[in-house]
Amino acid sequence: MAKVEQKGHTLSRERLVDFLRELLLIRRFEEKVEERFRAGDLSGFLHVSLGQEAIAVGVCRALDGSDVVASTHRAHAHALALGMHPNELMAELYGKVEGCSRGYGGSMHLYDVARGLIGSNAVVGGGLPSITGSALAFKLRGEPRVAVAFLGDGATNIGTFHESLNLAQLWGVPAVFVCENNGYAESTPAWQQLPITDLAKRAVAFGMHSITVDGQDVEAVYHAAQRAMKHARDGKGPVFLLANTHRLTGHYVGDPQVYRSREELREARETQDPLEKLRARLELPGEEWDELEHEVAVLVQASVDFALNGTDPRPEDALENVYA
Amino acid sequence: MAKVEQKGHTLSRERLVDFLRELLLIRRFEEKVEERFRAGDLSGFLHVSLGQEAIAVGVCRALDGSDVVASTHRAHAHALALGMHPNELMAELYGKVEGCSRGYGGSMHLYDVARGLIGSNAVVGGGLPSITGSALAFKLRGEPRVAVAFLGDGATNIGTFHESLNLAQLWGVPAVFVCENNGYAESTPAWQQLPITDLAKRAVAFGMHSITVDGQDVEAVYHAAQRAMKHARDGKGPVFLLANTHRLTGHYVGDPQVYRSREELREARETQDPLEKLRARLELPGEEWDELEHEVAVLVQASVDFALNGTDPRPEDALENVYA
Amino acid sequence: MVTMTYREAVRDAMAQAMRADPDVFVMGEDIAEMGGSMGVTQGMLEEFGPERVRNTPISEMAIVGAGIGAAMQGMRPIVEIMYEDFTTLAMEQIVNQAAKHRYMSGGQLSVPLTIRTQGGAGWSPGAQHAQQVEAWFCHVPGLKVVYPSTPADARALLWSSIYDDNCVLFFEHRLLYPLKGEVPDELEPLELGSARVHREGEDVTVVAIGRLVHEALKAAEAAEAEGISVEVLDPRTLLPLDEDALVRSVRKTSRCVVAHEAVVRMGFGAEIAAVVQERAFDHLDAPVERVGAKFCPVPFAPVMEQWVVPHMEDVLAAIRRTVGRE
Amino acid sequence: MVTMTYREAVRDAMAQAMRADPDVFVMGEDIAEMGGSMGVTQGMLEEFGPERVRNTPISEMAIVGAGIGAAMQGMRPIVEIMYEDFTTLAMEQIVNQAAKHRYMSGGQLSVPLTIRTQGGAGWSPGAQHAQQVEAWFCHVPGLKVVYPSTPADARALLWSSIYDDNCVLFFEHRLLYPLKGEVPDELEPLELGSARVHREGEDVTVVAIGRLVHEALKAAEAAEAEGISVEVLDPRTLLPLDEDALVRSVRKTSRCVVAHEAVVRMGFGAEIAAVVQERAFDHLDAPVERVGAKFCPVPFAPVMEQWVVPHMEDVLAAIRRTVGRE
Ligand SMILES: Cc1ncc(C[n+]2csc(CCOP(=O)(O)OP(=O)(O)O)c2C)c(N)n1
Ligand SMILES: Cc1ncc(C[n+]2csc(CCOP(=O)(O)OP(=O)(O)O)c2C)c(N)n1
Ligand SMILES: [Mg+2]
Ligand SMILES: [Mg+2]
Repeated sequence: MAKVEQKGHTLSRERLVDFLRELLLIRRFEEKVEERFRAGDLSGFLHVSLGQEAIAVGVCRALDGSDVVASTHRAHAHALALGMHPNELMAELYGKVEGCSRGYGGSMHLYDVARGLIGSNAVVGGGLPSITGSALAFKLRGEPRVAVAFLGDGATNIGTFHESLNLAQLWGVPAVFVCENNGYAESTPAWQQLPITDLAKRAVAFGMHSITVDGQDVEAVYHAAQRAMKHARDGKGPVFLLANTHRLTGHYVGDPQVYRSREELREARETQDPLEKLRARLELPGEEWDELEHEVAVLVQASVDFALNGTDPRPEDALENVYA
Repeated sequence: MAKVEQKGHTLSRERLVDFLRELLLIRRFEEKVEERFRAGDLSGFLHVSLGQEAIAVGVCRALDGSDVVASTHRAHAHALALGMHPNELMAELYGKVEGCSRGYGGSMHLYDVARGLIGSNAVVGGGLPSITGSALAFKLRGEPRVAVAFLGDGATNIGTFHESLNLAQLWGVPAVFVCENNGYAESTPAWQQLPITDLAKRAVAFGMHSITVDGQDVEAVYHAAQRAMKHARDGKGPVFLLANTHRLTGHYVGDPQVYRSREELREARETQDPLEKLRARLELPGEEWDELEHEVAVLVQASVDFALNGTDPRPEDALENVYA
Repeated sequence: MVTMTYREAVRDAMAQAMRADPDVFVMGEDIAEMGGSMGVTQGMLEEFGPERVRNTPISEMAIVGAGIGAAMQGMRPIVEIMYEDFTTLAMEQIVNQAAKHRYMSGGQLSVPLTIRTQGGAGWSPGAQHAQQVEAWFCHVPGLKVVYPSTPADARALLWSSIYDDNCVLFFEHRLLYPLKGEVPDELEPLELGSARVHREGEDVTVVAIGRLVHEALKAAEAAEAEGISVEVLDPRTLLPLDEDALVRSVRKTSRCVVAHEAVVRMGFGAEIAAVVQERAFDHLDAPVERVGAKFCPVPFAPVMEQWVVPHMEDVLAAIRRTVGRE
Repeated sequence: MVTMTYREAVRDAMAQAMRADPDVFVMGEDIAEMGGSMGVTQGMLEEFGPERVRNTPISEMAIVGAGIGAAMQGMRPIVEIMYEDFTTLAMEQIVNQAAKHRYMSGGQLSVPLTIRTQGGAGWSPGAQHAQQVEAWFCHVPGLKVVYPSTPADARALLWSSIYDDNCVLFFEHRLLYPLKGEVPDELEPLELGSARVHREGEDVTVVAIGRLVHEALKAAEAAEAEGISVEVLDPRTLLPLDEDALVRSVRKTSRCVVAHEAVVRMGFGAEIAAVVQERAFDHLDAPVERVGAKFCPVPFAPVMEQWVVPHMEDVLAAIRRTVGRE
């Protein structure tokens, strides 16, 4: 059932540099979000993906243009990896009309239907049933599309997880459930919230095909995701894709992390950074890296400028979009 | 993980005759319920346990007096096997003050707290979390008690099942979840509602100990249940006890069963009757059987008389018991 | 005009939509071979096959949520929740997902999902199979709530619900299924949000929904014999609410009774009373009287159950109270 | 008297009960090391240990249901649901189980469970973290619903909720946590079902709950400057409801405004309006005015969010409208 993906070095250097650029964009974007939050620019509830970028990039690069994705409260990386422009994302965090959800959604409610993002969700597990349902629609219509849900390890404890995967398997719909297993649900470590250590066992309850992969290795994630998408697209049923990863920051921006030791965090940052891993593997010359950094920094800074220059909704716009 | 219990012939003949008497009591009681419903005596929604009696008897005989049980919509057998007097049960079905729930509950809401029955439940899966919680209370208080939930195969599809078993395992509480796997949820056969055939796999998702047993063999059920209770009582954590069985009648009393063939039903009735199996094994002389029949018939008829002579609640009693 | 039962009317709306449109399908527990626990979908499996008449596992969250997903992809699913008591299990999907995706996406997505459910007391099923919970959903912006009381309304409103681009909660009452009534030969859609005046009158307006519409009509007849002229109005769509129709009626009659089977406290009647007292304040000659179930879960024993839920007599008593005031 | 915040008051009630009674314990997501997402349970792990301050998986149904089970066995669990938006996930356990076991058992069982939750807008968390849903639970016989607005009430009412033998839904408002107030040195229990008059007045009664109590008090001051004397009444317990107190007040003032943060339609204010118009009909000089959120999900963008939920100005406008009528 559960097979750990071996690192394969089959992608071209060019492709991997492209992955690295995307990882870096997410990293710097998220750091900018932290910075802007601390500066008091941003309101609401923000969850960044530092350390988990490789899953977003590896999975989203394995998608077809017509596939759809449901994300979680930790959604920025998925949105960017799906090709959302940083401007649109940052504008949303600033509550501007130019934002991807036109200011109605916010960090936990990113939408970009044109690019397949059918909603990130602030309710843990809340988006899973709609992925089963989207995949059902694809199956009923005979469309070769896959519906993908991201979820955390904590989300495997909630009833919607069980019902959604169970139904997906029963009906053999083209869905892929990507579990970003970072070992924490907010402050709660795995041992306090999960009765098992190998989360691939969750899939056994449904007889669902599962694949386990090192979530810090973007290439491995990409290959695993490709296999998962193919399985689903070929009509072989849904897949549970388990990506083990590390959250290299707090649960939310501003989290003092009283519940984990500085050492644990430091060690993870030093040994589990997906960017550093890929950079090391590519043996990227300092110059090339600096170029990437520059390129990304420009984009990220531009997104802040774009957002700051964005349009506030009128208060009474709040009454729009309630009904179709 | 899943071990099919072998039939053991270790119980005394006397003990087995006692089991047989109980099986017969349930059988004749349930048949009487069907009869009284058809006669128009009973209102509401009735689900009888014809064919599944051995699970109720085998499990309840393995309990300690201080254990607690949550039952389902198909609850009569559990109540009787727990020692509820047929009078109290029948009076409840007739909506009388003398009923086990004083007429407030009805067939799907049987309570007998003194004997450990903390409620049967008309919501599929609805009673499971409270069994995890009852078991938690026993653990917190250091009481050597076990909390037992009955559930159907259909109930393994609902979120409460997942959450309750998961939590029970995480906290290692003394709970036993008894799955009466009769291959149907109302009209829906297993293949239309379950993505797996071996329901023991459900327990794998939680790392829960599971035992599979032939639910038509009361002695096997008894032994398996004893082991399950011991496991839980000894502090080794919860158990998923899977009893494969057959529903030898409709889902509810009056069900025309358009969804299954007469042959399937006839064959099951001929080959899967737990009473006939035990009777055959005991090679019970006709005389002894007739005696049991007589004994049980008297009890069952008396319960109807008792119920008919029972007291109707006053309408305004409806406003009692809403709050403590 | 043809005569059909409420049950047939519901079925006919679904079947006609499914014949016309491959994007419409139904799913729910035991709706296929068995035709649903209330027989509403009987015969549909035979006509439309198992892909479009889908039996589901017992997974209320997932089936509502799967409906949401399919609706997001442009289909028009109809999900049946066997008893409205079990909408409690799907509450998160209904309230946080179906009702809000359009809004949270700034208008990018729609969820044209219809959730049919049924319930009601009167046959002694006990406390977990007999509640009326329509009021909850009227508190949720983004949802529509429909509760028809006649075959004609059921058919027309269900069609309109299926073709509404929002999530519609469609409530049916178990005891109404065998009710016969005339329906137009051709299915004519009915705008969601328009009330029906079932009977005109001068002295009191009775606003009633579901089963209570029929109790109100009986009460109106009895009142007429006493010289009280009663107007009976059924909002049919509880959200959006046709406030104008009810305010117009009460401004005419100056008195109002509101009746439903759900418990009075925080029931739909509270909203009606609040709207009427606000918008017809200067016209009211008596307080709005509320009729509903007494404040307890629905008990099993038939004698208690019958006493708890309201009947014609309760509506009549309220009518008398309201005209008794000066 | 001592001064403490609303947050500390909630914590103190729990801690005192846990010190006094081994049957009281708390469970919920992230309540242990982290002290809860709102910091309410901070320090409790250290004092009471992980068996009695239990972190749970993300399983709202199971943790409410586990609370029900432990309560059935005679314990007095306190379950924290992180945001009231997530009570939707536990709705079945709350409505069909906790509220009904006592009734369905004919009085054999009790479920002395307290479910604490919090919510509210004003910090831009978006549509799934900012709803106010207290009204739903007021429609459910067998439940009690409490919503304190001050530290003193929070502490006393939480204690009484823990020791109530029924399931109590205890609502806290996120923006009230830092609010400071005087509380008695000794914890004095407060009967569930008694309203508090925060401020006496002659011209209008404002019935307000939660955060809106404070907006109402500010509005009352502003109104006073305009020569309008406002009485502010907080029911505190929404179910059971202290009808007598509010009817008494409105009979005196002849005018009533009701204010909460939830959307107006089918909100708690509908019940207040219905009760007041019924029981104070002859005293009312103007319709009961309802103040609440506008009819939409709570939007993210702060400019829209602030406009959607009601503030002091909205209460003041309603006061002016009601005295403006003759
Ligand atoms: C149903 C529900 N319960 C609780 C929360 C509060 N909450 C937000 S994120 C989170 C932890 C999620 O953990 P996990 O699924 O592992 O995702 P991660 O944050 O680690 O990416 C919790 C409990 C929620 N949003 N929804
Ligand atoms: C949550 C919920 N959904 C649907 C129903 C309607 N219903 C009652 S019994 C039943 C089938 C239960 O199947 P299973 O768990 O296998 O038990 P069995 O009837 O076979 O004993 C269903 C769907 C219900 N009672 N509760
Ligand atoms: Mg996690
Ligand atoms: Mg079954």
